Amino acid sequence: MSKTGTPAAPLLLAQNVQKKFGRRKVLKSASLQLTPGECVILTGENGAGKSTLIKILAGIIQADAADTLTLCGEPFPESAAQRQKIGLVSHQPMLYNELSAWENLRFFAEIYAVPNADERIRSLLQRIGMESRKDDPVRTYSRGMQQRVSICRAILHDPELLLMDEPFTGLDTKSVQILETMIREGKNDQKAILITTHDPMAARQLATRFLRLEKGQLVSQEFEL
Amino acid sequence: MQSLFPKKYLLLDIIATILILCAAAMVFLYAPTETNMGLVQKVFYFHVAYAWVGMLSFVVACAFSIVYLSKKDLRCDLASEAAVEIGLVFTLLAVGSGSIWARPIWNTWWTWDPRLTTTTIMALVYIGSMFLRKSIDDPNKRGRILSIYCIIGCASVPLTFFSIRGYRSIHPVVIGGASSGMNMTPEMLQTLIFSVIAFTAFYLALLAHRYTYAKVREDVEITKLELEDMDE
Amino acid sequence: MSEIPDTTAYLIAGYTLFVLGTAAYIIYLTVKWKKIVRLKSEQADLLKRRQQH
Amino acid sequence: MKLFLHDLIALIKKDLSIEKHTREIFLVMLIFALSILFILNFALDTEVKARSSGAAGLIWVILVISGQLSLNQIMNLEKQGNMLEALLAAPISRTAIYFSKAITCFLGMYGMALVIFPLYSIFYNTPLNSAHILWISALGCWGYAALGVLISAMTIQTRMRDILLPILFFPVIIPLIVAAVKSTGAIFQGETIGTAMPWISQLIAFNVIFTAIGMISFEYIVEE
Repeated sequence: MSKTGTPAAPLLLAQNVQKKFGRRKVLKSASLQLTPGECVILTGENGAGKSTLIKILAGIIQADAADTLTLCGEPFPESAAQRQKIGLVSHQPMLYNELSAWENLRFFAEIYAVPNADERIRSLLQRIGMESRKDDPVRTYSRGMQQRVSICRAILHDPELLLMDEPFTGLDTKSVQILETMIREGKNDQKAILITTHDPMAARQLATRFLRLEKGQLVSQEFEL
Repeated sequence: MQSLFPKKYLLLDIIATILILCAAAMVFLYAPTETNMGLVQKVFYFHVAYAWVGMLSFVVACAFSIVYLSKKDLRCDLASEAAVEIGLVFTLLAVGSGSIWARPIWNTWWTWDPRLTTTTIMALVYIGSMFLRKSIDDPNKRGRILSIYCIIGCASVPLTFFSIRGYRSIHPVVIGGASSGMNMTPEMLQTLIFSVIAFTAFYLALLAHRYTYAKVREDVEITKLELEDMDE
Repeated sequence: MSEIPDTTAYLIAGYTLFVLGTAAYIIYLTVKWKKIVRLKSEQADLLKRRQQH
Repeated sequence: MKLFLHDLIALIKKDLSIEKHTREIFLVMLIFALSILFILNFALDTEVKARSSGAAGLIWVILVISGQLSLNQIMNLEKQGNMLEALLAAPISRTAIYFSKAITCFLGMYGMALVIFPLYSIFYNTPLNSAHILWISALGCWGYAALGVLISAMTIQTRMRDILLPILFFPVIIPLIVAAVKSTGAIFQGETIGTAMPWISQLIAFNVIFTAIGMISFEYIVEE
């Protein structure tokens, strides 16, 4: 967490987050700070607790204990309104298989209260080249297509914090390009992005900082770029 | 710790055994034989004691569940697990002895009497919760889900009793009160109360042992994980 | 005085049920207790040997 | 409060549109109920089926057993794509999720009840003879759905999944079923609301209790 004098107030501040998963203390004391416009790559072996950390930051699960856990200054996961500012992409597409891309995005637009949702969805679908398939059920899509729609779902409500849990797994090249352009755009509009992956090579050129999760602690990692 | 039983609770065990032996002595020697039921009436004392412990254990399990939900202390979940298991054993024995006692008096093995039906439904809830406990691995989730199911059971069983009480009832027996047409002489009442106390002590001893067993089993699981970590 | 019905058979049945039921549960508990104590001591040895390396 | 309602409606619309696409829950439940109706027809002599109290009991048995299918299915929708986490990550309250599931299940159950009640009276010409049946069966279905969704949220996270639901659910739903059967039976016998009131008040009380327990504890069950 090298503080190279970044003037902007930290969007997300997490200190000494602890979480026991089953009987194993997955997160011993994870501390993390994200400022707008930053793209942090978090690596670590499978089962090191990357997904658990992402779920805690997304408000899905509660940490056992944490000194501070604030989003835009306010204390975090309790209030539902806070989750409005977070977009989540997980290696599972998190879409309803029986519904079509359009219906899925319509549903999420409604619960995230996205203004003039229809144009927003149409423009996003065009950008990921899914305009033609928008009314087929998601289960008929390929993995890459599902992940693209899932990315749209995550940025639909223009979140300030974008959490991505191993988004690159199983993607075709076109989807990888789309994902990278989305990340680049996110960085430009001053979003904070946290990407977890077990393959540190992925999206290296996008990253501003690298972290590694070892023995339940976050260690900053300098890569020779 | 090779002992047959954890030393800590030896005193409790001894007291419980003594009390039970006295209770048995009272039942067979002190309490008079009931006139119109004959000797089988003596089953009544232990039957009520077992049924009482079954119900008490259900309430104890529910109490531990509430404490677990508020304090998230895994030990309460283990205690609740112990209480449920012991409660089930006592309830089944109570129902069994109840039907044996009922056989000569109403010459049916089973009566749809509200109290008996509710106790059996309580046993079903016990068994259900034990199945639930076995099929969840993560201790935190298991504790949370089991506590809630235990509280639901604790709410539902008395409701069952009220809803079926208006339904059909042969013997309006209230726990410890006058039994169906059986006049309770003072000696009988004393024997009854004494055996209820004796079995409550026995229950506490069993609960302590079963809880210790659950605690040691949990420690074994945790050290298993530590050993795994050391291998890396 | 009406003759007291002879229901001793049921009395014996009732109390054997109590004794056998409770005894069975206690035995069940001791067996499980012994198993877990043995497992724990095996683990303790494993732990000690592991720490010596 | 408007936001809660807004989320609730969105969630219910989603569940119903999934149901519209797959037509799974409702049709399967209905056919299952009809087959039980026929089995019971051969299993029991006509005298029991025709008598009004027998009729009420049989109808509720059919509803209870076939309702269990919809309980499993409703939570399964979320479990497939790990959608429960998507809903937990959304800015909606967990109670909204609970109520949406309970209402969807209630709609399925009530729809089935609206089919089974008249069908039963046609088959065994037992008189329905009062519109009170509509709201009494609605109460019964709501209590069933409110507690059922809660138990289903528990069992969906276990290894044994569908098998565990009946073992856990039926013992605790007994008070509600007794009250429902008694109230419906009283109405079938043509008694006025006044005389059936003790049972109906019990039915209402159970509804309130189970819904309250559901609202409070759903959050604990679904969060990791």
